[in-house]
Amino acid sequence: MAVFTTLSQAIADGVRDGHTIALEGFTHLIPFAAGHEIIRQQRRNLTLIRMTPDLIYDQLVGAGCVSKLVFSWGGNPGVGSLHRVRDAIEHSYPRPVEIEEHSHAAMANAYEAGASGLPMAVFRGYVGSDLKDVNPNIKTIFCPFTGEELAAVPAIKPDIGIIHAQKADKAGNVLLEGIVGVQKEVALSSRHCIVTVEEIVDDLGAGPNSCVLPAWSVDAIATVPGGASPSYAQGYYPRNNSYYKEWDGISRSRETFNKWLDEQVFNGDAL
Amino acid sequence: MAVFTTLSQAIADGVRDGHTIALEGFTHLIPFAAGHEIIRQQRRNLTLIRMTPDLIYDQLVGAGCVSKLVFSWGGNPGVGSLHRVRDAIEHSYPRPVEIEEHSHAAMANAYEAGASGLPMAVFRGYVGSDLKDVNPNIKTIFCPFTGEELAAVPAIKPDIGIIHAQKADKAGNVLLEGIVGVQKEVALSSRHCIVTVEEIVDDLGAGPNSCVLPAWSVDAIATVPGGASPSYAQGYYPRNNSYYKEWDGISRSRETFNKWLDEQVFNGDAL
Amino acid sequence: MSTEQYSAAEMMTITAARALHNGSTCFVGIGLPSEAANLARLSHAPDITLIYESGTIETKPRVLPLSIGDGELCESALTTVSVPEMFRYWLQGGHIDVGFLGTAQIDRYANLNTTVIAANHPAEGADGAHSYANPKVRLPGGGGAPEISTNAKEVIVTLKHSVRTFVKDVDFVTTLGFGRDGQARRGRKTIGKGPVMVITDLCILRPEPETNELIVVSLHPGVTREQVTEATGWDVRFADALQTTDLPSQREIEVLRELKRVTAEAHNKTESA
Amino acid sequence: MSTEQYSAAEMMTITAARALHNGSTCFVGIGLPSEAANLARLSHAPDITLIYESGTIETKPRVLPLSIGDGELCESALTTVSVPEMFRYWLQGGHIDVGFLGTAQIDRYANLNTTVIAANHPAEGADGAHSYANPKVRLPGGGGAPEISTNAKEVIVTLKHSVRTFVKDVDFVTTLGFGRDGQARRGRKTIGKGPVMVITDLCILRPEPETNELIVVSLHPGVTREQVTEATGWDVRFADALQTTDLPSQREIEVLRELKRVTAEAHNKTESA
Repeated sequence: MAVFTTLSQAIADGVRDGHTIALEGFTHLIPFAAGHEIIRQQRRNLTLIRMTPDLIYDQLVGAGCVSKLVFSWGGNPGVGSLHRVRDAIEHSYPRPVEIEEHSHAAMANAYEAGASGLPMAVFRGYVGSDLKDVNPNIKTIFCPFTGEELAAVPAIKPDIGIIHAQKADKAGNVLLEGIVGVQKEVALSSRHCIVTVEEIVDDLGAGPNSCVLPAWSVDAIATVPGGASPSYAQGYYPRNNSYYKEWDGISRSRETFNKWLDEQVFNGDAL
Repeated sequence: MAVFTTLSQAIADGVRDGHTIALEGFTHLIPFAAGHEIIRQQRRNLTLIRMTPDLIYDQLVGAGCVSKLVFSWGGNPGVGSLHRVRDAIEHSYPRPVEIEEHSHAAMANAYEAGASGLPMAVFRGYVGSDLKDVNPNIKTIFCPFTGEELAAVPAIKPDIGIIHAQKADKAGNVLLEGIVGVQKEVALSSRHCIVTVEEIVDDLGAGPNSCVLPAWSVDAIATVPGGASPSYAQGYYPRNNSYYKEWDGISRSRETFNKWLDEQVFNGDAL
Repeated sequence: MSTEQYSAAEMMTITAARALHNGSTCFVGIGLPSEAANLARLSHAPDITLIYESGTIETKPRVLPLSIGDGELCESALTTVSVPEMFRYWLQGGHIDVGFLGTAQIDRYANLNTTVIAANHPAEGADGAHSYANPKVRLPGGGGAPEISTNAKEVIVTLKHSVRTFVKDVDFVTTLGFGRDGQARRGRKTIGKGPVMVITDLCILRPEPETNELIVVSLHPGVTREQVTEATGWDVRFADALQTTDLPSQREIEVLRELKRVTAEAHNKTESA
Repeated sequence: MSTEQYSAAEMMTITAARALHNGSTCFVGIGLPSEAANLARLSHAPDITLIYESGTIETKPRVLPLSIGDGELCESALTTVSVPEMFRYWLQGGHIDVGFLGTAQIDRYANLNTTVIAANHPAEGADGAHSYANPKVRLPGGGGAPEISTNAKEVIVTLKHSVRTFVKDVDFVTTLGFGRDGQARRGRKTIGKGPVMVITDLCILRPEPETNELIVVSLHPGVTREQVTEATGWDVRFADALQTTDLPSQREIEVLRELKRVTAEAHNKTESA
C-alpha cells in the first residue's frame, strides 16, 4: 500500500547496496531526480536494468553506483555515446561494469513476463542474431503445437522499481499518460515500487481505460515536481533537448563529469 | 484497411461456411446484431470461439450454424443454463456440436498470443485441473531457466473476428471504452475483422492511451445502433437484464426457440 | 438478534462477508461471492479492493451485478483493464490476496467441480475424464476459477450445504483445492495456499493442517452437528474446539437487505445498467 | 533540378522516402529513417502510418524527433500503446509492412551490426562472439532492430556509403539480413522477407534473387560505378539493367529543407517538446 514520503526517505528506505533496480521511462517520464538521489546516498554494486540506459544511467555508472547493466540500447538518443558507461565498460572507471545485452523486444517481453508472474518470456526473437551467442540468458524453446523455435529470456523481477508519473490522488492511486513505456510492468513486477509524481491531486481525471496504478500496487510515492527533467512529463514540461546535447560535453571527460557530480548533484541544484 | 459497409454486406463478404469465428465482448459490447445476421444468412459448420458463449451463441447454435464450440464458461450469466447449447451437446439438436473446453485464463492468454503473432500461449494454469485430461490442446512446457512446469495452449487465430464498438471516425479508426474484454486481441489476431459500431463521428475524442483500433487494423465497419443489445454499450444504452431472464423461457423448448427465430430473426425486428 | 430474524442464506452471506479483511484485494466470482464481497465493502471493510474478471479494478457497485461485467462495475471502478491483462498482470502477477469462489460441487479436499455431474460416477477411483465422457448434468465450466484458485494467495469458497454439493470426491476437478489426495499443493512454491475457508448456510469449514481435509470449525447459531453430517457426502469431522458462528448484527442484516432491495429494483426494470 | 542544387545527404533521404508507399504501415528507426519517413508522409505518402517503438501509432510530428519518444510523437499520434504491446501485438503480431532501419555496419548479405566494431576481426570466418570479446568501438546495441527485421513484412535500410560501413562480413550480426551465407531466411515461414532495398548517398542496392547478395540497381545522378566500388568493402556487383535514380523534385527538396529548418529551430530552443 502506497505511503506518501519524501524522495530522500523513499530511497533510504528502499534501495540497498547490491539491489537489482529498474528505473524506467521510455524517453518520457524518466525518473532523473530519483537517480540523483541514489547517487547522493552513494549506493554501491547496483544491478541496473533499463531498455535505454540514457543519461540517467550514464550518471549512475559514472558516480560509481553500478556493478552490472542490463540493457538493449545504450546511447544518448540523437546525440551520441554514453561516455561514462563506455569508460566503465572499456576502462573500468570508476568501477568495472558487467553488461548483459538484449534487444528491445526481449526486454519489453521480459518486463511483461515479470508483471505476469511468469519465470520467463517467450517471443519470436533473436532470429539469426549473434546476441544469442554472447548472452547465456537467451535460450531456445519449441512450440509443442507447431514445433516452431522461439526465444526465451528470464522474466525481469527487480528488487526495486522506480518510475515517475504525472500525478497521484490523495489515496495514492497513480496516473501515467502519454508514452507509458514499460512502467506499469515495472511497478507490477518489482518487489518494492517507488513512484515520484509531478503533483498530488484530488481527482486523477482518468478515462475508464487509462494507465492507472492502484495505491495498493505501489509502495512509496514522493512528490517531485520536475522529477523527470531533462526528460519530459507530458502536460507539465517538455524534453530539454539542449541539455541532452550539452551532456555530451559534460560526460566526455572524467574531470568535467566529476565536476558536474560535485557541483550539481552533491552540492548543487539538481533535483 | 477498413471499408464502410452494411452489416449484411460485411457478413456476406466475410463469413463462409466452415469458418472459425470469434464474436467477442465480455458481457459488454457483445455483437448480437452480427450474430443474428449470420443466422439470417444461414452459415453452417462454423467453429465458434468465445470465452462466455452467452445468449449470442445459444442463438447461433440453436439456429444450426455451428459444428464446434470453443469456450471457457457457458451459461446465461446470473440466470442459468444455455438451453440451446445443452440441447445440441446432449441431444445433437438441431445438429451435433463438438466442444473444446478451456479456462478463462487459458482463452485470454490464447487470444493474447494470437494478437502477438505467437503459435502458443504460455501461462501458469490448469494446475491440478482435470481439464488437462479432456482437452488435448492443453500441453505442458518447462521453463528453461527455473524448470517450472507451465501450461501451453494454441494461440487463437480466427478466420473472422467480429466485435461491436462505441464509435468509429470517418477514417475508420475505432474506439472501445469501458470493459474492453479481449476485443483488441480479436481484432488483431483475426485474418479478417468486422466491426459494428453505434455511430460514426468526426472525432473519437479518445485519450492518449485509449483502446483505439487504427483503420488499417480492421477490415469492415458497419454502423448498427443498438447492435450490442440485449448486452450494453457503455455511454449508449444499458444491459437489458430482463431480456437475459426472459431468454431462459424462450430458449428452454425447441418450439419457443424456433418461434423466436422465425418471428424475430428471420421475419421480425431483431437487428 | 435471534435466529428467527434472518434466513440461513443471509447467515451464509454475512459470514462469508466477515471472512474478507479490510484493505485486502479480492478477486470476486459472480453470485454468492459477489453478494458477500459487496456486503463486506458496505459494512466492515470499506477499503477492500474488489476485482472482477471482466477487468474492473477497485469497483464499488451500488447494486449487485447480474453478470460479471455489468456497466455498474466499470462505471464505479478505479480503472478497467483488458481481460488478458487482468489474468496475466493482476491475477497471475500475484496481486490478489483472496480469490472468492462459488461452486456446484466441492469435495473433502476442497476440490471444486463446475464442469460436469457424472451419470454413473464410480464410488471410488474418481476419474474426471470418465465423468466428462458420461455427463448427467452439464455445468457452465471453469471460467476464471482454475487459475484464481492457484494464482490468488488464498481462496475462500462459499456455497449451500447439501449432499449433492458436498461430495466425498468431486466427479471432475475443474479447480484445484488440495487434489485427490489432499497433497497436490505440497512443494509447489509458485502457487497460492489454496482454500483456507469454506462458508455454507450451516457452518464454516477449514482444511485440517497436514491432511487438508475439510473439517467443521464453526456451526452457525441453531445448527446441529447432525444437520451438517446429514448434508455432507462424506463422514465429516468436527474440530475439537468447535465454535459457534457469531450472530449477524442488526447493521449487517440491514445493509444486506438494502443491497438486495436496490438490486432487485434495478434488475427488474425493463432495461437496467 | 541539377545535381548542384542538392546535397548527397538530401538525395539519400529523398530516395529513401520514395521507397515508402502511401497507405503502408512503417516501423521507423530514429535518425535517417525517421527523416525519410516523415518526408514521405509530408510529400507523396500522406496516408502512410508511422509507428515508433515508443508506442506511438500513426504519429504525424511537425518536427523531427530527437529521440524515439519525443512528446511530439505522442501528441500527434492516433493512439499510444505500451512498449510491450508495441513489440508483441503490433510488430510481432504482423501489422508492420515495412521496418525502416539505419545501421552502423552492413555486409553483402544485408546483415546489420550496431553492437561492436572488432579490434582485430579475422578476415574470414566471421565470429560475432570473438568481436564481442575484442571490441574496438562499442556501438549502442540492438534496440528494436533485431525483431523489426524479422517480424516486419519487409525491411528497408538506409545509411551512408563508405568502406567502414559497407563491409564484406559484419563484425557482429546484431540484426539478421540474410545471414552469413545469404540463406538464413530460407524455409522460415514465420519471419518476414527481410531487407528488400538499401539506400545510400550514392546508390540503391537490392538483394539478388537466390543468392541474396546486395547488388547495385540504381546509381544516384552524377555518381559513378567507381565511386560505389571504392566505397564498398566487397567486390560489389552492378545489375545488368543498372538505372539512374530520379532527380529530387523541387517540391521534395523544399519539403525536406522546411522540415529540417523547423526541426533545428525547435531543438535549439533551450527547452523543446
